Amino acid sequence: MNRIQQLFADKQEDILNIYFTAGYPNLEDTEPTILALAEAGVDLIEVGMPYSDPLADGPTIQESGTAAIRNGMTLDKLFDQIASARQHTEIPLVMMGYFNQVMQYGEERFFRKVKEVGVDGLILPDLPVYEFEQFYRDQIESLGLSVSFLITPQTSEERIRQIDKLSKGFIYMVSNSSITGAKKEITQAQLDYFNRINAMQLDNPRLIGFGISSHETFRTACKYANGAIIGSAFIKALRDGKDVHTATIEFVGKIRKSEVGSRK
Amino acid sequence: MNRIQQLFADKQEDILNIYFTAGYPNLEDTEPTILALAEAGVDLIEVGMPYSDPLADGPTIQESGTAAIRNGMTLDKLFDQIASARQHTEIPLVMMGYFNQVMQYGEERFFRKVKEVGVDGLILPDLPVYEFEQFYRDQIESLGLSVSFLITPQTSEERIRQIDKLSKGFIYMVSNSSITGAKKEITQAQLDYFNRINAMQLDNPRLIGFGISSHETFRTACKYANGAIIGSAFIKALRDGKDVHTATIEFVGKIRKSEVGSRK
Amino acid sequence: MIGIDEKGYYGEFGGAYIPEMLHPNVEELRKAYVGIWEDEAFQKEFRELLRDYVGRPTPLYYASRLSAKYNANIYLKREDLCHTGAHKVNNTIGQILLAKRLNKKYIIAETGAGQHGVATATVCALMGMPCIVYMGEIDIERQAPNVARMRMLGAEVRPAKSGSRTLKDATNEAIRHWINHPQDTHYIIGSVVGPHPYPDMVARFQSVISEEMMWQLQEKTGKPDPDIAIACVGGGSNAAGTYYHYLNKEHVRLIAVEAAGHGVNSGESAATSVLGTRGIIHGSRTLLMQTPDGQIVEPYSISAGLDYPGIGPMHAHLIASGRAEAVSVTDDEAMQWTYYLSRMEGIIPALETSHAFAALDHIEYKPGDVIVINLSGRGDKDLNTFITHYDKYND
Amino acid sequence: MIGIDEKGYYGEFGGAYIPEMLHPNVEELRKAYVGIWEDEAFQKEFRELLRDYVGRPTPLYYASRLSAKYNANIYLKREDLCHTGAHKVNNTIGQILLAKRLNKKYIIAETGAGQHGVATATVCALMGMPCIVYMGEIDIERQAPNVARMRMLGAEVRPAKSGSRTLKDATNEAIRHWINHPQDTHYIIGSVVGPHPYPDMVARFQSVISEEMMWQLQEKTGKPDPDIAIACVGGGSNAAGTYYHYLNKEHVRLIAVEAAGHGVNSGESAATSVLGTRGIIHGSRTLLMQTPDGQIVEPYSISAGLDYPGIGPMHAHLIASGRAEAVSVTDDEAMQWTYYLSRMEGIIPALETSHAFAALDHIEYKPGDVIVINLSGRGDKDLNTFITHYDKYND
Ligand SMILES: Cc1ncc(COP(=O)(O)O)c(C=O)c1O
Ligand SMILES: Cc1ncc(COP(=O)(O)O)c(C=O)c1O
Repeated sequence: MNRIQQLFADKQEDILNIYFTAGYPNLEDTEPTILALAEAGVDLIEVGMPYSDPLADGPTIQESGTAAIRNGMTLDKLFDQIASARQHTEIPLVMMGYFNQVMQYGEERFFRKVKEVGVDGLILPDLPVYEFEQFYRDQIESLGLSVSFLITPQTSEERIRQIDKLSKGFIYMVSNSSITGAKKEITQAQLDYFNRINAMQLDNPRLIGFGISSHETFRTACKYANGAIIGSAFIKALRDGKDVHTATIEFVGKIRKSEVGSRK
Repeated sequence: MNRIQQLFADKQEDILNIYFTAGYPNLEDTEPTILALAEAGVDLIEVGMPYSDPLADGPTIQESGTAAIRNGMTLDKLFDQIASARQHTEIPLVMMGYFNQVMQYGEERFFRKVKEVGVDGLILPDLPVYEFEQFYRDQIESLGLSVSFLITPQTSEERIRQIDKLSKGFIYMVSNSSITGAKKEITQAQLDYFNRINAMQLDNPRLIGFGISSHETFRTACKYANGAIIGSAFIKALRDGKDVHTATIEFVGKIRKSEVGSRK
Repeated sequence: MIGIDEKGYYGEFGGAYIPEMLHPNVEELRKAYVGIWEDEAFQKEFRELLRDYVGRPTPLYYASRLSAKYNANIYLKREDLCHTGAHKVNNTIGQILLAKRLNKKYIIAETGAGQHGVATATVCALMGMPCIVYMGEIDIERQAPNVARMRMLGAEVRPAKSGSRTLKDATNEAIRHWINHPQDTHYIIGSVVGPHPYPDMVARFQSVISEEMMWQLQEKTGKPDPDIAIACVGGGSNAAGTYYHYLNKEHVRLIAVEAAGHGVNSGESAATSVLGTRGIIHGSRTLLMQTPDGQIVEPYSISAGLDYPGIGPMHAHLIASGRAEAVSVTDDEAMQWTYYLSRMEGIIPALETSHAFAALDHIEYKPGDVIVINLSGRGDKDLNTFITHYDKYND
Repeated sequence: MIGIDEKGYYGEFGGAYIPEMLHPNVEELRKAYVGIWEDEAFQKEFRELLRDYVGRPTPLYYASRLSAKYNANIYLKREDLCHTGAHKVNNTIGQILLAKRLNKKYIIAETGAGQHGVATATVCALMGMPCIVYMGEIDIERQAPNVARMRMLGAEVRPAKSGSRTLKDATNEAIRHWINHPQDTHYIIGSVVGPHPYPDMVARFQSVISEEMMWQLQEKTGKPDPDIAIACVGGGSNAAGTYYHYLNKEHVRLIAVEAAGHGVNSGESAATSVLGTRGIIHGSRTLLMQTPDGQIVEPYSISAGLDYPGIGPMHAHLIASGRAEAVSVTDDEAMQWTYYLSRMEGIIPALETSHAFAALDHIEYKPGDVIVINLSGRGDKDLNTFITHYDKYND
């Protein structure tokens, strides 16, 4: 069992997964951010690999990625930063990025390196399920890494079942058919979708992502899934905050409210 | 015999025909210009009917026409001015204009009026020879008016003979294939053309026009024909001169030189 | 029978009222043009260039959305798809081949909207001949893209600075240039205007339009004739091409659309058939806008190609004899139609062409009538005007 | 055999690397497109619009002056004569008909040179569908006439302000828009790029180009195949159309011309086949310009339509397998050819297209070889650039 699997074995509710872009706002902020998030008591951290053309992301994440690249962020640098952070925390870590980055690094080399620096899972939104199955599944599973696939309100039941079978950690449930940061409120259509998925009794836990930005939306998401993923809202907090540590503690505090530091 | 025919009966050499645009520079300059030209001793005066679109004329004459129209010049006004000038001089007068002006006035009415105010001849450069013969010749000849046609270096011998037959005054010999005011010097090709026409032994006297602007070019023209026609150069003299009278006397003096006032 | 007689007249209109300096050139043309036109080798070369270079046949497009709105069967003759973007090139191809056969070495032209200038510069580049185009100063400003195109094609654009500084004056300057350079120079007139044989010659070159319409209509409707044929008239070349094979088919209504500018009676108009009287312009007896004293009036239209105080003698005859119906369309109506057609059919017409469409709001017709509109040119050259006026016409 | 396999790959290139949010849309397309393409009613409607609205067949024009200079038989495939002025509309006609069959209500598109944007706005007007076009801020500036045209046609042009603010970024924005509006919206991609089935679908719509070339060459040369076929490659749609029916005729040399910008090794270039490596861009595994770390490099070309860091997977395969020869052409060469072709043949090409012509100075060929160059578009959209640089290239 990797740290992600362990997490979900221990805790099925109110999972808070926070995404941030590595090397943002400053090149060396990756490790402090991981540690601050851990200290603030999030359950899971998604480390974004900054990318020049992040198709599945909204403007906030794109801008943070552009800034990080400009700061000098590279994959090698990122692996070093994560390895270093891993010395100080056992929080489950997921790396999120685009498949072109993996290809250029060399797929096998990339997966091994990911494992080596202490990362537990991967989200590669543009890796086709078919290719994963055909070419990468064996290696990834033999390394004990969890890959999370996305599902959306439009994903067919058949495909959701297939994804559930392939996933070995959690399923990333896109809250609506919109890219990150795009919508504010949770609608009846989304609730219906959450209920529909719940009724499917999937093997993997589900985290709801896209559009979660506040205590309220987080709470709603937790009612319908095992927890939620926050990205853009946190990036904005980092961008506008005094420093990484303060901004992180404050942000997580606002999301959790009563639960502040509950796992600390 | 009208005054033009009488002129050529009396004098076969050094004929100076000066063109000016009626109503230019000022509306009431028509009569003073005629009288000054007569006083200066020119042989023949060509009164230009200002026209909006004088195709066969160069920029100097066009500009003078535009100015004259702006001054308020009309055909009726022009006929009055000529009638008034005719009280004071017996110099042969030719009206030059475009056929559209004649059409709008009414062809018959126009020809009768021309005769009535004491004009002796007409130059209508865009009236086709064919139409003249077919529709207007009888009336014009019965009024005793001379119509002058143009010939150019490109006009065929056959056509020159036809024009010679139709002309009852003088033939307007375009010096080269260029519109008025365009060229400065007389070339060998032009001299050949002049000689060729001389050799044809035409019935009508010939005046050379287009590009005659100085004593020298006038003298050359007089060597090869019965005389010459000056237009643009005189218009410029009027434009730049102190007043009509002074400018006219000075201009004609320069053209004639030794002959100044010879006929006075 | 409507047609030109051997003296070059359509009824009382036409002829060749030119100064003697042009006589040899015009005579040479007059004697040669029919023979050249009827020559097989000429026809082959002309037809091949029309097909392979110009892109003919141009489609006859059934405008279904427009037809539904107007309860008629409206077909658009797509001259906008010709190389260079208007019908003008049909004529310049014909004339350049003719000029070569007459051993001419230099080409001059006048232009209003710039389409004829571009079409002339184009065929001159194609044949490697030097080209000078006269264009009114005002038109140089309002049709800047076409000025740029002529320059790209190697032509010299000379501004006409006299009079209204538009098409009429450019034509004057071109004629003067020809008078000054009668040898080796051919003057490619851009419309069915000028002294005989130009109106007939240009009409023949443009007659390919109705020639195609006949078989295209036959294919699409089962009959070669429309009920109504509509074209805008500047000088009248696209209209002449549209009417040509229908001139003596009285059951085909011919609609000639003129530019009314700010309104026929506004004093700023180019509606020649209403405001014009018999007279002579550019060597031809026709209808033109003039003062009682015979001075040619400076016309006005927002559209450079219709901003002309005369019409070709064929059209003067068609209108005077009642064979064609004249319709006057204001700047405003034409602009509205530009935006409307762009949105309705995905075709941005030239400003000249927009006038033709506006006739739909003026004429009477029976439901289901087959109406052909000559889409004489595309609007690329007018984009600045369209964008400048955009907010006024779109809210 | 060169062709696409059932997974959407040309050799190792192609596929559909898309986020799950797009999966249903792309799947729907993938399942439907071949059936629709092969449907008789679709073919009828598609072909009729190509003929009557677009103006097909476009001519195959024998460029005699150019042929003499280059001692070859050079034919130009006149896609510049298509309605809207480039080959792009072949594809948008196909896709709009497909979108209607899929019951889509909204259309989005990306555009570089603006030609695809105009072609999309045009078919949307034709069908009465709302249309949003994404366009890089830099391209909005350098292709202003096309921005004006899209506006005239009723489309909304949305500036892409990220990255290099050119075609790549406009494509990103369009894909994002689609992710945000997956239902009822069809994304009309403008080239043979994007996730499967786009490259194959667009290639089929453009294949009408080589389909016509075959019978046109047969008529003119007695053989359906040229020795050499040349096209510029931005994404590669006009090239795909030019090559399509010759892909498996090894005796036909295929030349793919890319933009070298200031020079292949200047750091300001878009010569993907030289500078590119295997990777993923816009959902497709292909060759692209990227850093060793997999960041996509911002390309550069004076020509907005070639200013793209990738090429379609078909072309990646053709070049990697040696089936096609890649040629890189600088801004300078392309500009020179623009003026040259304008003067030599009376055709002002689009800046993209000028690149294709410059290949004549790079490739070897036998005297008398039959060479077809795809004249993919006309230069009206680039007149500002041409005039600004005029003095530099003309003295
Ligand atoms: C597109 C277009 N239509 C019509 C005209 C008017 O000319 P004509 O009446 O000779 O067809 C012009 C003139 O430039 C034009 O460019
Ligand atoms: C005229 C023209 N040619 C070529 C291209 C390049 O696109 P593609 O490579 O898809 O043909 C463009 C793109 O806008 C274009 O406008």
